[in-house]
Amino acid sequence: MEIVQHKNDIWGQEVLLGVSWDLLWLVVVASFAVIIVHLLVMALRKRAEQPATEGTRLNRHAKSDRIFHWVMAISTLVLLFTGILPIIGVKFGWLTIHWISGIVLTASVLFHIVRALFWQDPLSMWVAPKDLREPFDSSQKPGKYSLAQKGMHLAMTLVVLVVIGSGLVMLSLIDTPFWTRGAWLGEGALGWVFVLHGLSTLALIALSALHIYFGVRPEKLFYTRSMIKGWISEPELEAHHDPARWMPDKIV
Amino acid sequence: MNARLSRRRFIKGVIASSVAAASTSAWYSAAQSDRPQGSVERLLTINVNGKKRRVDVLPQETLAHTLRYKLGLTGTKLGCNRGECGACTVLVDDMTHYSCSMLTHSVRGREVTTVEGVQAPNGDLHPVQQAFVDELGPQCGYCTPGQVMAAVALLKANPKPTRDEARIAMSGNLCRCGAYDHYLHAIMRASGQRT
Amino acid sequence: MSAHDVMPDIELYQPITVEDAVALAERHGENGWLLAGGQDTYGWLKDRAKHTSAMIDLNAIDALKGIRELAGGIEIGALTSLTEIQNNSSVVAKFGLLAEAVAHVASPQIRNMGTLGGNLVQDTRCWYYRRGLSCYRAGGNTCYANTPEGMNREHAIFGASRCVAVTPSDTAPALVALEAQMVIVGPDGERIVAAEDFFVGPNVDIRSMTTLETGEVLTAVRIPGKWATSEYYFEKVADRNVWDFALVSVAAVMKLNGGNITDARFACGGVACVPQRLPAVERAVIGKPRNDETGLAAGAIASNGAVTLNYNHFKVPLIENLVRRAVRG
Amino acid sequence: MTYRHIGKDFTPPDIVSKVTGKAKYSEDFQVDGMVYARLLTSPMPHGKVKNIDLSEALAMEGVIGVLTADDVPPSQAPNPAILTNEPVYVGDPILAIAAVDEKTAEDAISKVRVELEPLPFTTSPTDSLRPGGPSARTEGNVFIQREMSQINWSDEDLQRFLDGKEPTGEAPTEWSFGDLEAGFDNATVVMEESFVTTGYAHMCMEPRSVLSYWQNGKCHVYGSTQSQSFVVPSLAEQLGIEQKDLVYVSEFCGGGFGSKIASYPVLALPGYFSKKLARPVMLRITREEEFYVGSARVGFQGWIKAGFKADGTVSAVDLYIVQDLGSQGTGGDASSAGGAVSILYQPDAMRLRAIPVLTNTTPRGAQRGPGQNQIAAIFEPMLDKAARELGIDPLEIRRVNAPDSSARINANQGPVTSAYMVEALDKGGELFNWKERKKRSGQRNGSKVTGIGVGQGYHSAGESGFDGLVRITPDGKIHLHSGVGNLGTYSYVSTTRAAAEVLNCSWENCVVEHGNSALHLPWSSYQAGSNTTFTHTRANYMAAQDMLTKIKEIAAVTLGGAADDYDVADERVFNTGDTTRSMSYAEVARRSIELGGRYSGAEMPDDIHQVTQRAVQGLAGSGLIGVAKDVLPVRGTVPGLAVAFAEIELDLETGKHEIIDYLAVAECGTVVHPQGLAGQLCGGAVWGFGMASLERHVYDPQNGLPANVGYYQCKPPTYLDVPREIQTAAVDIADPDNPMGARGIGEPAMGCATAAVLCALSDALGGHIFNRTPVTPDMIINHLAKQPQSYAKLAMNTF
Repeated sequence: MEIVQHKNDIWGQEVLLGVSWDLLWLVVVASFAVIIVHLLVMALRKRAEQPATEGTRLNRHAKSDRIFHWVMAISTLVLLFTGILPIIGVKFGWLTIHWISGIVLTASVLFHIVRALFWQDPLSMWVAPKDLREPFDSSQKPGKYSLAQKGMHLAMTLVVLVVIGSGLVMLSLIDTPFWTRGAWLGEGALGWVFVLHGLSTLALIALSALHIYFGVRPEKLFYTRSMIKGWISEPELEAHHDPARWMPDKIV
Repeated sequence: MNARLSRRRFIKGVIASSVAAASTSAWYSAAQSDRPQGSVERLLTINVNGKKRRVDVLPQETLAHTLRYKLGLTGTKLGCNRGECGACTVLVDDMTHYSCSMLTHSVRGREVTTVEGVQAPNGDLHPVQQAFVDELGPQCGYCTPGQVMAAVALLKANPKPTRDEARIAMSGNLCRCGAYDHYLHAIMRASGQRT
Repeated sequence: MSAHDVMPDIELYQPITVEDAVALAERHGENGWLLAGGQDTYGWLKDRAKHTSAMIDLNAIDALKGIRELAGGIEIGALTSLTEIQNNSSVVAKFGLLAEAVAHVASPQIRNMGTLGGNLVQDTRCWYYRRGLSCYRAGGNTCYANTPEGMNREHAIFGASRCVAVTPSDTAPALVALEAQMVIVGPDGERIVAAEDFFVGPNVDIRSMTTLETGEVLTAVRIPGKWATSEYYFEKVADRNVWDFALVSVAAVMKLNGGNITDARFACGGVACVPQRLPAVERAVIGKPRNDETGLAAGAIASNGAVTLNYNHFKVPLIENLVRRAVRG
Repeated sequence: MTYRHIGKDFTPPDIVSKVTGKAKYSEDFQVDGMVYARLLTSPMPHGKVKNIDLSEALAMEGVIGVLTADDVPPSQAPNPAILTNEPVYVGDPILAIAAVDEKTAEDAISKVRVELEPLPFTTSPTDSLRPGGPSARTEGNVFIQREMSQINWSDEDLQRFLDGKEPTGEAPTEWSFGDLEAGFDNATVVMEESFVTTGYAHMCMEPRSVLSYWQNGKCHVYGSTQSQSFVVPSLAEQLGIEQKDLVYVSEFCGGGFGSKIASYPVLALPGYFSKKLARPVMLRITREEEFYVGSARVGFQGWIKAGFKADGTVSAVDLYIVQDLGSQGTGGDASSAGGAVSILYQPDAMRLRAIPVLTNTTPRGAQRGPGQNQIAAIFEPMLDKAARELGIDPLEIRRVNAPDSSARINANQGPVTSAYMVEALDKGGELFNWKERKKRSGQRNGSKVTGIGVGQGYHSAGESGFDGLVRITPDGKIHLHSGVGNLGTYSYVSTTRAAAEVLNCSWENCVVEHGNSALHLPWSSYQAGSNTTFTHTRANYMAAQDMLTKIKEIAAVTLGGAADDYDVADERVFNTGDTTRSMSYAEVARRSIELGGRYSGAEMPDDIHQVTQRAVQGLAGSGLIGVAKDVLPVRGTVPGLAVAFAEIELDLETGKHEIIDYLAVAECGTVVHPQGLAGQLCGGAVWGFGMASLERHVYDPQNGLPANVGYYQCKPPTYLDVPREIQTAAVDIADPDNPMGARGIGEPAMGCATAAVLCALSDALGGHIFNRTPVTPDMIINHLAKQPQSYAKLAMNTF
């Protein structure tokens, strides 16, 4: 299976065209495989008791963060669907929705970066060396974010930055109401941009699939609730986090 | 292959026993892979200038090719091989066609007439040809066979065309020398409207 | 990029029924190529700018040929030659717009060989695309025509989306104006699509100019009686009067009552990837007399929304003038 | 003077084969063992071949061999190479592959991997002239005095030129006469205009396919050229062989128009290939390849300043031309343009400056009226603009400037053999009913407006010093050996009628030998430059005079008396005092073989060309030989002149025009072949219409790709783009320097048409001139909509 596709440039010389979309099926299959394996493993394991949702409600995600998360999530999903559906043969006027969603995502990500860096605690999301012991040491509980969450965030960050970066280059090469398309990029470089956009898209598909899967798993559903409603219960905190490392405010 | 698709249903007409025919020619030679199931038979009988001719024809072969390189009828010229000049014009069932832009396999059962086929059996020029001579129609002559064929078709369909009708009927034939006027004079002459 | 001129090896199938054609088309999928009059096909294949391993020649299917009367309207088999349409008394009497549009196609020989279906589904004439370059429409990732110094006199002023190619068909605008319906047969049976929806722009599908899917055959065009014997106007402006594609063409039908236009449909060729409907013009002329004054007013709004490229801004006054003439009659 | 053959129509011997399809053009020949070659052409406008990987291609079944640039002699820039490792335009041939059939050859071509390193390129002369601008060839960007060199202007020079101000940039070609300053001082009206003419492709109907094979040490070439004998030396040189070892057949030529005058690179390619493979090689040229290798007109970007006195006479012309030579060209067009201006308008003073610049576009060469017709398209509408300002009728301003037999031409202000332009203008004015028609100028009919135009064309139309060869065989047949090519004008035969005239013989008894060097053909001029009619009526006249003298001598020797006592009639020579003492031509031929020496061709004059010498050697002993070099005097330039009148209707809403009426009047001395002349006037007109408003040469400047490689994009005129009927006439006054009174006409017949249509368009637009060719509907629409034009200032590369 090819990873990239080639084409002839205007002078018949071979240049990169983009990723091979055969990879799309590979990614879909691989993501499902991971999920199925995980499902099987979890089904075989003894089901841990779910902590109670009653009790004091503790604030996990501020309203503004939740809004940003869902704006990013929706725009990413819209981007994925508008980007992928035409490739698999569903024809509709996707491009305008795609680039507008792209701008929304870009703006949200920029806002999130600035906010997280200057107004929030960026280290709470940073993978520290000691976090790596987490999966092997059941006594060690994470602070606000588990290693899995931090890892997912880090991977998402990288992939989204690449997809946004390459997407912005591509955006400059199409007509919008705000500018007419540029022609500043050679065909060889353009191929690389398409490859990056394609690869990051594929990674994003995989990450999104896993993210959604874990978001709806019974034992993690409370995180999803917290991303919707903002709170977790005190028992949930105690079961999954180390209050010494992260003690959220109570909701009054 | 779909069971419904028997070859008999595909192909109109009957294909007779195989007879080897000269099959090497300019653009394509005979050594081709065998016909896949359902595809057309290579050996074809076509009716050219009133004669039945058996030829080995590749699926993608154009009529101009068959005429020029397999039947030796080089009066049919290739000016562009893209249907943009008319030098290859022949008649198929009395209608003008660009022989460069049709498959030989599409003339099965139809009558093809080329410039070699319009003279009288005794060798007399066709009235159109004679008029082309009398009016000094051709200059370089390369487009002439196509022009002759378009004019012959026109006069068959419309024995007394007006000059405007003739212009339109002839308009699918380019002449780079710009002999249009002389060709039109000739059509008027051949139709008895000019002396 | 040498100047190829000889078709490579291709298999040829000559089915005699639509079902067989559809089955073959489905079987060969992307590698199959439906062949009607071939006047667009052979150039692509000789240039080796497009490839196919199997040509499915539809010319032996009698069911695809001929012109039939429908209640008030007509049905034209997709494989009917343009010449036959041009000379058909029913078409001339009822749908003069189509007869006139057909008469402006290419050259007499091409009209003898070319079919209505082929004229409708022919590919665009963007010269970059025709050179076999890997542009968006050919599956690439760029457009060579819409570049700072691209030579794009013949390209779109409406509806461009990355690709700026225009429809080359003369009959398509006429059929859109006449509210024709396209009969399409595919592996899943028949579907009927309005002419207007049959053509798609690059925003929806940058690779194909129609909604035809692999394995589907356009079998017929039905023209309803709605616009039969209506007043009409067709004009094609091209550099040459033979063998040329419209810089801009206009196809219009109008119904008049007591000197006023009561209903109208306008479609233009050469300005967008699809035949460009002009709804604002249609609204503007309804209720007005068919004269130059109405034409001038309608023409003035015909170019609303046009986005021009380096070399094609002449199409703006040209479409305005043609709409004015169409209304004026 | 009344003639027996001159001025009469006849049936050319080849025409029946043209209407029956029996005429064999180069690609119609087939020989045993023939293999088929196809070209691999450059995908980029300028590059260097770094590596060619043929392994996959040569391994294919049916592939016979390959010919690369290393197998053929290199060319001297900027001459095009047969094959090259440094392609200089998209389409430049890099290599050829031969196979058992074309499909296999093409399949193999697509398997060849050519690694090319891109080099700087340009599609615009002014782009190349800017400081640091790209050069089309590594050897330089201009071709001056047969050498490549480099010229770049300063930014200021370039800007002045682009702004339409008097150019200051270096222009290596310069000539002048008269006092330019005084000329402009004397002018009532001074016009200053920038202009552009597009150089577009010849696109002859017959692509230049070639067949070659070697037999008994001789190379046989079946090609397509305008000339026949004239091709032999250049082709032999290209093939690196002696002329005697070349058999060249070009019995028919499917159009040349200047692009097939002498040998050209692909004509020699199959010769080399066939030698390498030891098999006959057919190289079929496709339409797209014909666009590439088939030549195009030289394009002009220029500036012109002209002064007109109150009566309309031209007092001074200052002409400056940047020439687009494409990737190859000689650049004679500019000087020819200057020459045309100098004769047609007889200015008191004139200066021409020019610079020939190479671009990475198709090679350029002569095209019907090279230079003269470009400038006709520019100067004539400008003349109308001046006439408008001066309040003079367009026909009148041409009359007051019109050249007569005392006219002067070119930088040296040399004489002409004769000229009757006033007579041509008056004849045309009368036939066209100019005065009445002119009243319709500007008349509106709905959205259409009428325009009336008159245009003039000029080309030098005659050479001298070539050979004639006639022969009478013992069967009484008069063989007229014509080394003239069969390019569609029928001049190969019509000029031989001068010999039939001298020999006072019936046409039915004449046999024209032509089209194959093996038929013993004399040395001929090139069949171009409208020169054949003048040149070869002279040469044939001379050969026939030689023969006539010999006939009389033989009669005197045989029947007694002096040669002067004899005359000829009805293919007999007879004693004028005693008509019973006579011999038939057949008897004379038999007697000549007995007599031998110069009668039978055993001896021949010293001054004839080696091609003719070989022809005579080949014919020696077969009959009576008449052979001579044309040494008749020529007192000056031989002018071919033409005037055209056009009435058009321009649709102001679509920008399209229709030519309602068109009349061309030839001023070419005595009419030799009326139908042939009408053919040239009509054909020239069609070319003129194409140049005026249709034909184009479009390149994407960003990547050097041509947009119009086929007919539908090149847009030559069709039946429906020309008037319903064309009228022709001729002044028909004999030129004193031709024994038949004839001069040539082919090229002026085009220039006058271009000019007439452009003048009519300008007239319809109330005097607006575009100063460019072609003028297309989009330009007219933009002008009428008061929109800017889409092309940049002086941009040549437009649609």
